Amino acid sequence: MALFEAIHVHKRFGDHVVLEEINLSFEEHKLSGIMGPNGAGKTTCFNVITGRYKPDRGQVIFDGQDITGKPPRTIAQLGISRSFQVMNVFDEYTARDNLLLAVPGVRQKGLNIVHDLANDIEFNAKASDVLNRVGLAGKEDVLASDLSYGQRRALEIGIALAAEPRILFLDEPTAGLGAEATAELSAMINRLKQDVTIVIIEHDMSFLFGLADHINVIHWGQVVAQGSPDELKANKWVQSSNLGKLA
Amino acid sequence: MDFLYNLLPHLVNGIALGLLFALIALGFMLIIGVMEVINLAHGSLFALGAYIALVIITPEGGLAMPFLENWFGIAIVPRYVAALILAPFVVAFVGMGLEFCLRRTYGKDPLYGLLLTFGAALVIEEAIRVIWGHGEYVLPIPKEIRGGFIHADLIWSTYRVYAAIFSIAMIGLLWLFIEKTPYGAIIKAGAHDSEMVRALGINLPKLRTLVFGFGTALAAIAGIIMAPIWGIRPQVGVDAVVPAFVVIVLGGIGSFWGAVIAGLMVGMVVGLTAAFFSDWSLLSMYLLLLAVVTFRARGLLGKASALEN
Amino acid sequence: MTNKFKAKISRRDLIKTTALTAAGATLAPFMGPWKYNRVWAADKPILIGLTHDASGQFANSGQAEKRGTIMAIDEANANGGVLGRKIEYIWADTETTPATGSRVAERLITRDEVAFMVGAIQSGVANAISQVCQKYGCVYFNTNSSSPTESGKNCHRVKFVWDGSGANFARAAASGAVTKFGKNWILLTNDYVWGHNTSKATQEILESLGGSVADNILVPVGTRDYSSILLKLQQAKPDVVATAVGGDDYKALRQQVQELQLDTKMAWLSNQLDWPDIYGAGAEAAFGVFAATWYHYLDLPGVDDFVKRYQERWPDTRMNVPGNVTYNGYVAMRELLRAIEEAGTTNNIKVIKTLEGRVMKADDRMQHHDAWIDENSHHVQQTIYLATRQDQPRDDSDYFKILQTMDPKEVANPGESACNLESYDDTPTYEM
Amino acid sequence: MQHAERWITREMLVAFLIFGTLPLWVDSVGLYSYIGVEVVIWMIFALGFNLLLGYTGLPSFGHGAFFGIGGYAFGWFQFNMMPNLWLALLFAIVMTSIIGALVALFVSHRRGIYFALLTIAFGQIFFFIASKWTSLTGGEDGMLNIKRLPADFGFVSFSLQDNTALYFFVFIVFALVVIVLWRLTHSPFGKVIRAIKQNEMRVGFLGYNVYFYKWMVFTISCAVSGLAGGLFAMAQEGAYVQVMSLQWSGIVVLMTLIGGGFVSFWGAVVGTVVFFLARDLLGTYTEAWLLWYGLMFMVLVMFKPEGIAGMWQDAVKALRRRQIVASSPSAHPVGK
Repeated sequence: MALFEAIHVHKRFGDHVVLEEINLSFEEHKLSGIMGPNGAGKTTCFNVITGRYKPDRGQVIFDGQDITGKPPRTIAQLGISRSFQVMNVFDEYTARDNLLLAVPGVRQKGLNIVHDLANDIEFNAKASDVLNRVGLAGKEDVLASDLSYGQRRALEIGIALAAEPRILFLDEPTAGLGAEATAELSAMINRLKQDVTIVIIEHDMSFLFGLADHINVIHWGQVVAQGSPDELKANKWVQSSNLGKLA
Repeated sequence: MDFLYNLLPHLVNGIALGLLFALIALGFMLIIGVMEVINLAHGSLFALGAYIALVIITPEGGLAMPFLENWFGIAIVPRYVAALILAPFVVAFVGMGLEFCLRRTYGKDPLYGLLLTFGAALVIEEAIRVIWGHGEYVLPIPKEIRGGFIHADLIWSTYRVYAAIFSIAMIGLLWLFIEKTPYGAIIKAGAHDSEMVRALGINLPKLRTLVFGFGTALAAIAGIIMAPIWGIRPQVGVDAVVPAFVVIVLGGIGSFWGAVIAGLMVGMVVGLTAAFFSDWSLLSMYLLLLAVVTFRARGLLGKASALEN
Repeated sequence: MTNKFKAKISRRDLIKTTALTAAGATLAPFMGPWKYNRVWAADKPILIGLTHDASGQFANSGQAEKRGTIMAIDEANANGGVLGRKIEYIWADTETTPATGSRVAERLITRDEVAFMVGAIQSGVANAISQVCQKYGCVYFNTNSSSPTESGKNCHRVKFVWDGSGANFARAAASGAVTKFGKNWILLTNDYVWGHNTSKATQEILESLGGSVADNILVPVGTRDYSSILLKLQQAKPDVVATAVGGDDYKALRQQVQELQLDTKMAWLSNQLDWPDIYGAGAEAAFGVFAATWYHYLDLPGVDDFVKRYQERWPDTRMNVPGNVTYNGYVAMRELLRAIEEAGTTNNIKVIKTLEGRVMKADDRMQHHDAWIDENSHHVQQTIYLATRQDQPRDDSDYFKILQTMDPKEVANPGESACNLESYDDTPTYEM
Repeated sequence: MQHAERWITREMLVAFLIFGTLPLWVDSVGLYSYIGVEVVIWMIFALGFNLLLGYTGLPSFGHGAFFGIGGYAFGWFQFNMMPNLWLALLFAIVMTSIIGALVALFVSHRRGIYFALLTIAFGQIFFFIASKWTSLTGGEDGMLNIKRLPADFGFVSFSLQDNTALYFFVFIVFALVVIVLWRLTHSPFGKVIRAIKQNEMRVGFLGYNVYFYKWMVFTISCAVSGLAGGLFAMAQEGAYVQVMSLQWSGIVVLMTLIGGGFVSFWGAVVGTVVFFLARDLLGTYTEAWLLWYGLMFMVLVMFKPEGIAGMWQDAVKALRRRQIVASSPSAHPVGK
């Protein structure tokens, strides 16, 4: 059974149907991708399954538990973590503080007003470890606002990762990155996928085809094709569309 | 039946009051709807309008210069009309100056706009104190709109009839302006929807300045109309800005008819509670606001707004 | 340290000792030389703190009484000062706000070190100031606040109340009105101490005369729009509307009543009509029957001269004749300075004792009867005039027609027995 | 040593030294002890308020209400229950916390301008209730004759009648509030609320119950305001309704922002001092001091919303940079 499933999910905004009969399943220890052209409903799909919006119909199941319509904090507490397409780091905090905030142990101490976070060895070690993994070693004390664009992207992923997720959703991680940075990111995700189940939204086909084990293609709010990168390359629909040319 | 009969005059009074509240809120609504700026200086500009009208209408306002003797010698009707036209222009200039200061806050947290206009409210009110002193003035008005009549249990002051009709006219004019003119279309789209504004080939900074000037001119007009009812005092601005903001939040930000309906609702609630618990009546509008906003966060007819972030 | 102030230590000593004990004895050498060992020269000016409102509801009245108190100080200085010392004053705006009054009083006493304080329009402010003054023993003149409680339950040993009280005015106005207009009354009450207590006094007198109160409508301070209240009056149709509404609120009320000609439909009785509240509105605005302590057309010696002196001293003021508020400020300040001279010292307890029971001659005060300061309530008992609108004005400042002159004894308020002054021993003493 | 620094910092010691000795020098700079009492009380209020504005990014424009409620609660308790300083202050804190917690239920789901608008509405409601409920609050006249109760420690009791004694008392309370709030803002809780200010949605996606945190911080802020209000009623020997008005609620926003509450814990303290000095010093020269103060505020919002503390931080940063440059000439080879 898949770790994470979306079954018959529908979402409308007013009269506008954004998602229609979406069925997705993400296997544990695999890297899955969601791709499709701009405006296809990819981000909305992400937002629905990670709790930002409530679906109008359908179910979202995580590890056998129904999480449909649960608030983001509950979903996050279960071990579902996500990054954002628009940069969502905490600009006034250092890289370390950004990550500390995401560490579940810190969250459990959230109402503790005497705990000395700055000198907590265990939590700081965790933060440093994540920084290493996303390639930000040595940037612990730099303010997030002073980091470069690519570094902020990495930090964005780091925050999601520091939450110690069982499944990690990344929303267009390559947005705004140049070729070199994209390659670095690709290498980083390749390392991460050893430990974490990952789901990525992308419109950069080559990026996704190089990484993913399984890809879902969304268009006009529907899943139009599914399969491994090789299967998709053979898919007629994909070939006939623009997406095929990219791949 | 008797009860209802007794209630009727209060209801009528409430509607009249509601029209006035709507009038006070119009300029506030325009600025908040188009620019997503909460202009807390609205009340002070309202007061400033009344003071400038005072200057134009009577020598007591401080313009008692020899060469103006002829002006103050003429009949009051033309002086009053002149005030009603000129004072809003003067205040609009002050408003445009404020918009110039506000430019630095565009693109930042809307909180900065709120804070800046709060500071401006303080400055304008204090400036009024420095120029005109602390005391209260009475705005002279033409005989034609003074006096009153009593019919059965309905007492009615001529000025209130005039003010109510004036409010209806202003609401109508503004509606025509928004619905029937190209400027209105832009305003309706909202200057915050800058993509559309640019597509229409409009100079966005200029549009913002004009809208702000227009909104503050409306504040001044409301100030002049309310002056004979509320008196002219430096702190009268607070009495104006608070109901204005209640009306806007209640009606929903960005909604013209929301503001008008909310104005009427507030007026009726205040008027009717005045019949039974007169000293608590002003509280009723806040309770109404809370009741509505608890269930409808965006007010009666509100649209989504960047201010929610 | 919990003991109350022990008597007979000077205020200066008091500040010094407590500061020292609190700061710790080791710091004592630092405290001494700077300030407290200075000895005032005998010809050091006597400093008086003026607490007249310059903003808020009673800004107009505050400035009117300020003109009166300053006139009295100027005249005293022109005559060589008091005890051979010059009189100086320092003024602070109390903003018609009790919290500000409190702070200003603390500041005037502890920082500016004034010897006496004068000035009040609103009872809330007067109260806040007098609380602070009592703590330091600073003699304080409440010049124009006429809440009966000022000389009743909120009286203080250091406070003297110069205006007639709401109860005096009610007594003066109510008796005639019941026989003349009818027994069914509605009260309009400004929603604060002065209004409440004045209306209460009116109601008591009315009921003792067999009348009844149909309704008591509370008017929030700052009310400008009376439409719903006037509607209620029109529906209720009382014989008499007795108002205890003050300041600019009253101005607005009168204007709206007049506009709707409600002044012809029912009798309007106002407790007191302060001159700054009506000045500029014209004689026709002075409808109804009301009380006053003084008027600039009283047919008495000295009045004309006083008006002239006022006009010479304040040529630029909008209010070109003095009214009751200015008058109260003037006579109060004049009496304070005389009392200091007579006591031969600025010692507060001696000045208080000079003032208590003091009789002031009618001629001297430009009133019809002798006035005196009640020694148990510290309230000046004085002539009250009943007046109405002037139908044959002598000039455009002539608004009132005096209907009746009431002896202080006729209008005395028995409610002042509620006053319980602090003992002399509980009042800190000082000399400046 | 490290343990001590968790509770007491160098800045604190400086502040405590300045304010702890105030009665010794206040007269010689032309001020007076009583102004010190008011300043310190307002600093407590501003520190509590800044938990919302500066730390959580929630602009409350109705906080004067809680300051006022604290004063009434303090007075009511000593009149009707028992005249004990500790219990009366505790009651002021508890009452404002309860009322604040109820209000927070309505406002903690909102942010930004909508939060500001709702707090204005609540502030007005409490202002009206306080000015109308004459039997409880004394209405427009205020609640009078509130006593400066003695600080009774059982074995020894200090009278606070005198301004200097009262000053030392409020100073000690201030010091305690500073220590507690400093710890609070530097704990995980403080981290979370500052993160909420920066990006509320993201905090929710990290598994935090954002509404609960906002509710909590609002309530704490109200409790501190209530404490300050109780002390203020004691200082003034009366509780008055005007401090609950929109204008006074706005003035605490002004103070906090001018001082630099957005960027510094001490911003609220600095801002309060500046406000009172401006009022007392400018106020003696010109009646229009609030005009100049308002203009200063506008300029700050336009050009330096980080306020005085922000300018200070910039200056320190610039100085440090210059020192680094000066001490490491090798970083800039000569001749280039």
